[in-house]
Amino acid sequence: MENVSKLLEVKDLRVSFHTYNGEVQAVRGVNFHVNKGETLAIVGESGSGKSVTTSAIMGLLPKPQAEIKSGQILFEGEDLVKKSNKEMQKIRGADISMVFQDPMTSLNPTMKVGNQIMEGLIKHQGLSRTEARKKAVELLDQVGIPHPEVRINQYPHQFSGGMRQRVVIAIALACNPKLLIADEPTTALDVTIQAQILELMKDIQKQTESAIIFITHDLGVVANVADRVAVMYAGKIVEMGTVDDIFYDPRHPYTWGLLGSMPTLDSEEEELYAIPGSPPDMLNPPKGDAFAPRNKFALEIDLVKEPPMFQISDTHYAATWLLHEHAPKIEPPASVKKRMEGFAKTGGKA
Amino acid sequence: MVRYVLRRVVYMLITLFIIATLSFFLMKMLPGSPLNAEDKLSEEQKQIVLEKYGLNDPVPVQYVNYLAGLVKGDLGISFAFSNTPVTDILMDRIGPSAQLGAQALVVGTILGVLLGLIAAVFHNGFLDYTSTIIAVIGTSIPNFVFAGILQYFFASELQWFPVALWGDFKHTVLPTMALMIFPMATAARFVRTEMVEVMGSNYIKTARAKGIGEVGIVFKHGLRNALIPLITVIGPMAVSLMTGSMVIEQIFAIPGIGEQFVNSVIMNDYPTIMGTTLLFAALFVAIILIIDLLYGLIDPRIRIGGNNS
Amino acid sequence: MEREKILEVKNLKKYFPAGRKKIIKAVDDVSFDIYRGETFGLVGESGSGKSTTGRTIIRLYEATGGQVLFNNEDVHGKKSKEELLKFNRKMQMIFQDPSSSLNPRMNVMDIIAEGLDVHGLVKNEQERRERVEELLEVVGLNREHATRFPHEFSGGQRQRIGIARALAVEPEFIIADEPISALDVSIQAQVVNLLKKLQKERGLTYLFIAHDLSMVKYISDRIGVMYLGNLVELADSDELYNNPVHPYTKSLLSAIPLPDPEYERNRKRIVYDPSIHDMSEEPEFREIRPNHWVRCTRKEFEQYKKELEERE
Amino acid sequence: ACGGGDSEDAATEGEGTEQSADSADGENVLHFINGDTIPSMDPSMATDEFGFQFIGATMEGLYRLDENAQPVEGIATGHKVSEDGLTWTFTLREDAQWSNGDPVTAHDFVYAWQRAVDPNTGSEYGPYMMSGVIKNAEAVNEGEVPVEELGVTAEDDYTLVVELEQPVPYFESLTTFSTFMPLNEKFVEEQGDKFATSTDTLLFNGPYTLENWTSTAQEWDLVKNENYWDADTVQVDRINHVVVKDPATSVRLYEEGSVDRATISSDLVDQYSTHEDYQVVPETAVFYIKMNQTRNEALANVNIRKAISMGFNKDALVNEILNNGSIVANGLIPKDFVNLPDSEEDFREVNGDLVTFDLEKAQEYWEKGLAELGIDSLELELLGGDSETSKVMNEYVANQLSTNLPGLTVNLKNVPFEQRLDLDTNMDYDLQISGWGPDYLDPFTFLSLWITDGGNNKMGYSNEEYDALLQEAQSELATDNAARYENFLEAEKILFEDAAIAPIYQSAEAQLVSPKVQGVHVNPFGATYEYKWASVGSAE
Amino acid sequence: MEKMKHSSTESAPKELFVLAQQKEDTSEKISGPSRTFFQDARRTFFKNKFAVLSVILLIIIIIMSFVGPTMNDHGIDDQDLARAKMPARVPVLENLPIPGFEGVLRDEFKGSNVEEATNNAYSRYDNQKDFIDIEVLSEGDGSKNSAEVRATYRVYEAKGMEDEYFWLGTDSLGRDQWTRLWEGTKVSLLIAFIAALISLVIGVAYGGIAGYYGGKVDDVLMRILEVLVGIPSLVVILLMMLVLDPGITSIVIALTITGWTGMARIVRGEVMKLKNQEFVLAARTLGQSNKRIIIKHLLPNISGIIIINTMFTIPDAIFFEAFLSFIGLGITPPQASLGTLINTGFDNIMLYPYMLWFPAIMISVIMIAFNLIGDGLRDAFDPKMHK
Ligand SMILES: Nc1ncnc2c1ncn2[C@@H]1O[C@H](COP(=O)(O)OP(=O)(O)OP(=O)(O)O)[C@@H](O)[C@H]1O
Ligand SMILES: Nc1ncnc2c1ncn2[C@@H]1O[C@H](COP(=O)(O)OP(=O)(O)OP(=O)(O)O)[C@@H](O)[C@H]1O
Ligand SMILES: [Mg+2]
Ligand SMILES: [Mg+2]
Repeated sequence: MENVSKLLEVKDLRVSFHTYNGEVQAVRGVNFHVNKGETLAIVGESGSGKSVTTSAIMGLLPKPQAEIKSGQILFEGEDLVKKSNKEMQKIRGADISMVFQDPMTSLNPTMKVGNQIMEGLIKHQGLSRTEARKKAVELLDQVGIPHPEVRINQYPHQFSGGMRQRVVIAIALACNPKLLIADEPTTALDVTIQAQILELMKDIQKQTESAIIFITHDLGVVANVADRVAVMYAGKIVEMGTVDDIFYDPRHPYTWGLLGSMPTLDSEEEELYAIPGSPPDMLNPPKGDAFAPRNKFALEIDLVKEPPMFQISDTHYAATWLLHEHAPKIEPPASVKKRMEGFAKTGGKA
Repeated sequence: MVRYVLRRVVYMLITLFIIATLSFFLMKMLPGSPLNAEDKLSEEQKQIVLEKYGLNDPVPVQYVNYLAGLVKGDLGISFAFSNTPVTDILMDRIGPSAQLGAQALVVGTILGVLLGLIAAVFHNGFLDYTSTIIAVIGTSIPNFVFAGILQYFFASELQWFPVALWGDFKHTVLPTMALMIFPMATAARFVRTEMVEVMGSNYIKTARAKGIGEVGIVFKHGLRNALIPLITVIGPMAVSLMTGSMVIEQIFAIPGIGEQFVNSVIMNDYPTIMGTTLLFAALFVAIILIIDLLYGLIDPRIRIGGNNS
Repeated sequence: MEREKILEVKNLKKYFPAGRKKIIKAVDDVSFDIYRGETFGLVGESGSGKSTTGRTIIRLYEATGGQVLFNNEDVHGKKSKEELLKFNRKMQMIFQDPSSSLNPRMNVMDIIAEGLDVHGLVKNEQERRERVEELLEVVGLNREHATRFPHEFSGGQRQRIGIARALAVEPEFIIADEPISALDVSIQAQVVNLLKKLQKERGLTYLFIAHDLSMVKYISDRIGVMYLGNLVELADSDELYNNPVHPYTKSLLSAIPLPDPEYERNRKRIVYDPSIHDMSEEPEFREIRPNHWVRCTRKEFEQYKKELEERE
Repeated sequence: ACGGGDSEDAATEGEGTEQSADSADGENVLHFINGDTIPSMDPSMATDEFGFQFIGATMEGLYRLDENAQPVEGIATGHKVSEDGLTWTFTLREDAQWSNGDPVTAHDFVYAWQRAVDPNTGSEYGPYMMSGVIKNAEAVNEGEVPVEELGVTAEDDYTLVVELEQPVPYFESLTTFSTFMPLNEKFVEEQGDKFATSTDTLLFNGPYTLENWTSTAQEWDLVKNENYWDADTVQVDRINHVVVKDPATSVRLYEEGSVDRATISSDLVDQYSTHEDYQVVPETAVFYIKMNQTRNEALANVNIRKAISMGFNKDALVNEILNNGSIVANGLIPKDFVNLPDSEEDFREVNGDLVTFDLEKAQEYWEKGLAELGIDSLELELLGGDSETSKVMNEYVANQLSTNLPGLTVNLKNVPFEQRLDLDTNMDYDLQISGWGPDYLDPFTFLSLWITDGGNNKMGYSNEEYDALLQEAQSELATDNAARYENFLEAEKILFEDAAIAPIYQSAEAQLVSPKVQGVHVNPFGATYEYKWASVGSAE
Repeated sequence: MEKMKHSSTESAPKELFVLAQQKEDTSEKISGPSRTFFQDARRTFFKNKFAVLSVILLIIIIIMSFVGPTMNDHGIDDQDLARAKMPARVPVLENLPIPGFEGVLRDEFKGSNVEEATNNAYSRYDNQKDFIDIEVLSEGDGSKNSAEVRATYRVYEAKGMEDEYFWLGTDSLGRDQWTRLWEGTKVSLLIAFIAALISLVIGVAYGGIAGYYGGKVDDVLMRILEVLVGIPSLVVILLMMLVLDPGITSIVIALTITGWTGMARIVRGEVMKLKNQEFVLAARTLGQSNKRIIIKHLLPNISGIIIINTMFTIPDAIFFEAFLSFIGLGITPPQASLGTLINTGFDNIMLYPYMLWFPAIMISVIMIAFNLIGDGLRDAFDPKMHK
């Protein structure tokens, strides 16, 4: 484990937004790392701070409102938080690149697709226009767009949603980044097209060996792409582990909720396990465990004190008092248990 | 594309035809005739004059004659300028107005776009407020006030430019400046609003994620998208600029059509009023067509004709 | 036992004009029945005509062709105001987008009570308030919420307000057009549970439109698969999942990622290639097994049948 | 000419300093401003100040007015009048040429005058100037006799015989007027409808030719006509004109040195009255209030009319509002216009002030009038022009009348000139501020306005005695000028005894004129300025 | 499941490790007071300092347009040529070193020497030597215009009106400009408000119908609109002004005839956008009538845009009225409007610039205020701006 080098390490990142109503604590102390060549999925419901975390990594937090309160973002050992915008421009698109959620609006509608791909190449790799053009054609070909020589001269609106997302990926891949951040790259897409894009990303990862941070709230997608998973809730990571850890041995009640609310194809139970209520207001995050008000299994201590990260195994951590030695033994809900049984059957992580 | 333009042209002609018809009957309802000081003419003379202008025919016949003339580019003869075809008057007068209008439009828009860009890029900063204030003042203060001030300072006091009259390029500077204020202010406001919006859009985020510098983002990615809505307002503005501002033309003694038009109205010179109306309307529909074509040029999403998608 | 048909869709067609001389056949000759008390799921990729089908059924669109019989009465065709109102009460709709399906300028009370007002179901202000509060509780919200405005609610809560609005007029049949696809995973379950509960308590019938197949399977009794305006396969949900016949259905099923890493590691995606179909013959909807229908040509029919038998 | 209702035009012509560029060519050039375009250069059709001005500068009739408004020889070298005063025989010079080289002959006059009264021409001024003057003019115009019957014939190429309807003592001055200019028949017929619409469709026989002109032109030149018989006298090579309507702009152009003459609008007089180039040019137009006796019966009451005509302060108006050298008018015939034939005394001086501002008397008459009408309040509409100065004046007059005459409310209605003419023609007004400039050198040009049912009366004024006096002056007394003038003096008195109109002021124009402009004189009628004898002086 | 040792060093009291009491579910609670969209809009608007200032300014101007004329005893048409063209004079202010309100006329005069320049000044100011203060600016060398003096003419004293105060001076007929300015402001605002209001009603109805019914109805209505828009509005307005008798009514009519088209287009566009929103579809499935859908669902949602647009039509109308007055087709004297005041001021700009400046400043302030309010409202009605 130690010999796997950490490409990116985020340490105690806190990000706040200053709004009219007060300070929105969007990210409240996030720690994680990404290894070379692996895929880390970040899941969590809307507003949990996934996008803000990645924007912070990219150095693209909206200027006057957002503030990095504390923390380090170490990329290959260098702290990105300390870098100037000029320095970040050199890293963005070259070492770290990003794919956004909505392929319909992520491309400049008035610029030819080819130019949008070439831009980064010319900027970061100093290619001439003709060279960049050649490379762009290759890239389009690589992401599976037929007739790339023709397509390169077309505008985004002439592409379907799936193809546009491929173009966005091509742009992100143009300079062989070491880290690719994909913020819900398939949420806006159809299942069939989603499957294609996921396959594409996995293929490309195999070829380029870049690391990927993949943000989604679709657990199916997580199961498909991730090596490791971080579960976020209310600006914090509440559980982190390998994909098997999370799916077959979840420890945090929130993770239980996420898993339990998704029916499997063979699940026949009458009622899904739904997390009641709605996420907390990040303007005044609750005292103690932010999830406690929605948690069936909340302990009294959850209401007064935030749980620390408990380590479960080398790869598996969770922040819930249920893991404390004094905590009562709690059975996860039935639907989750069923999954864990399945896990036991297949042999699990051992 | 060609088909589309053709279709639009046909459409334009229909619109013009309706406008011609409307204005024809409107004019018929209004008082006034080529006989000024009627009482000094004998009955017979009146008949002769009316005959000359074809006003003795029944209205439907006049209408048909008018349309027939229109087709031939004949807009009739002015009541006020004896024996002068309206077409000649218009041809004579449209030139200076169009030149000034075009200059003001081009210069004003370019300056306005720059102003708007500066405001958007330094959103909520000092430069933003400054350029917003310039824009608000520009749209708020009547242009004849500007004209008077410009004439006073730059011509009478500093003597950099001629006071008035129509001659070489120097003569066009002050009126252009006076006319320019409004398009400039309008463009600045539009570009600012749009640009702020565009700068928050996803494709700008994508461009930033590519590592493109701010200058490239603003000019290569932002500007073009921010210009699209501006085109819509520029159309009607172009028409009102090109058709001349009566006030500016009067102050700078420019032989333009705006001044001519107000005069024709005051003198009840119906053939000229109608001719001018039609000219303005034609200009309007033509500019709208050009704007639509321009849209297609600037915004590739808008496919001219909309057939092939 | 012969179940009672609440809705019969017969050869429904809906074409939209698209530019000059071109039309989009959003729904092209679709037929199916929905039985009282069941949930009928409709899946298919984006643009396959699911919403259009739903909206044509409830008469938001005039049908281009075909018939929709609701309780054996033709929904389309000339109707008096009263008849229309009666029909509007019986059939209701829940919409996809929680942010645009509630009028942002009306408070929850007025939104939910709109149906009550239109149909004159309450006599006075007090009764109106009571009904609304009752409905709020039915969908798991508080009475105090009645005076709030939509933007103050989360997506799931808004969706429940939408459900309360539909329930207000006591319909028999509800078309739910992707009621959960815009919601967060954790919230989806709330809404689905609520819909199930209501169905049980009130004997509702649902037409449930979605492209999240796992959820559709969970909630539906029978499922229809749409492709480019056509219904290509229709069967009981288990049957459809276990024994998909049409290549498109297979492809669709193979594309759904499931929250199971092990399964995902072994999943093979099947790509649908429409050109495999023999275009010389107009395909028809045929019953390949009892209550399992596929759109196919005669030749394909034989072939599918063989496949099915082999799988047994 | 027909006087505008607008007391002042925004700007008229001005002379100015010679441009250095022009002097370099050794050319004598002047730059003037014109208040508007020239609507018509057709002598038969022209009806306005600018038409008359440029026809006057480019054409020559039988006579031309000199510095003292006395006719001097033009195309005619002299004339004889028959005993009865009815036949005038003019001898024409033989060296006069059209600008295309054709000689100017008596036929040209015959053609032009016939054309002016020919109903087919549709001329307004032709019949107005010639009816009752030249034999058969009226009949020809009414289409009763062919044009050939008009009392003008060419005895030979250089002898023109004119038969008059009745003796016309001022006929000589009439011949200087635009309508009486000759026309080259061949050329005019060739041009057809296009005639006189641009430089190319005009022929000149006067001191200057008009260059670069079209009917809509905003800039044009008067260029010395080398074919003019008296070309040696003409010293200015070119007079450039541009149209400038804004008074402030005109003055700035003058200061800039772009033009050599600029009119000072009333508002600017205060500023420029100390300017060394400041001048006041007296004019002969008179402005007055017409009181329409047909629309509002109150105005048919002479006491009401008297009250109105005495009821506003003209001095203040002239000094404070007009402020440009205009003087108070207390009668109809302007000052310094005509002298009595015998005494050489000014007509105005002789007849004196016929109506002055007198608040007390005005109110007396007013009370009396109201009592007679049996009313205690009255509402009247005042129709006025819409030029800048006249607007202020209208407001002042309306306010004065409303304040000075208790119970009177005057509502203003400012309309453009054309519309005002329409309203005047239809007698659709109560009070109207109007003005009149003379068309020839005789009091009749003013007094004829109020002949019963006269073409310009249009206010329902009628007085038999007045009609008779004028009728007599124009017929029996036509050869006895002194007696005629007695009649005119008498008629004017009657007009004011009846308080038919309320005179306001006699106009003048304040100008800045460059010292370079020499030898330009102002005519009392017809063309405003006479440029034949103009020259370019030194700038200082 | 074995218990893991936790990395935290903090001690956690053991007694707290029991399942918490399941209190009533608070997660569905909405904290904070309920705010409607309009309340949010209002709040956003009131945060905009410029806009709020503009509102206050406008309210003051409106109040003053009623109160102002009564603040002295000069009427709108109280003429007296003896006091024509008096400069502005305000008590207190007259003693302060701020130019403009001292009741004096001041100008620079040139001549070849000081004496000549002084004489020029005297003759310019009616030779009232006793009341003219001369300050020599340059002695001159005898050449033309080399000497320059600044003359200050104490008009009020010269005219024996030491006790009189015309706060904004008088016009060329000796009428109090203060009174006329406020009266003119009132008239201009009135015209603008009425014109904007009528345009609003027609525009909203027309655009609403075209947008909501769409299809053929829309086609026909839009073609009609296109033709109307194709005729330059100036043409229509000028012709209307000729047909109608000049006055407020005709100006309003002329302005509304063309003024509503912009509103109609905007409303149509918005309605088209809204009518396919799901909440409108929902109302239709409930059987709601078209009329009620338009009134209850569409109009409230486009009210923001309507208000904003109206805010921008008001200054346009003021402007157009000024223009009409400028070309002589405006209000009938002795009534005043900002347009007529500016027009007269323009004629006197060289000598009595205050006659132009006061109304010009007034119209500019009003225009700027409306524009800023419009901008403020646009932000206020943009939910993105509701923080
Ligand atoms: N520009 C901003 N101004 C104020 N608050 C913001 C801003 N951007 C994000 N936030 C707040 O930060 C928190 C985290 O937002 P973030 O976008 O990271 O969520 P997310 O996990 O990406 O959700 P989603 O799944 O919806 O994308 C939210 O509470 C959000 O309201
Ligand atoms: N009002 C309309 N006018 C024109 N075309 C329409 C209209 N509504 C739908 N369509 C077209 O009809 C087809 C079917 O659309 P529909 O919305 O029914 O698909 P869907 O299956 O509901 O897709 P999604 O899953 O994206 O909601 C699409 O091609 C769409 O573009
Ligand atoms: Mg996000
Ligand atoms: Mg749909």
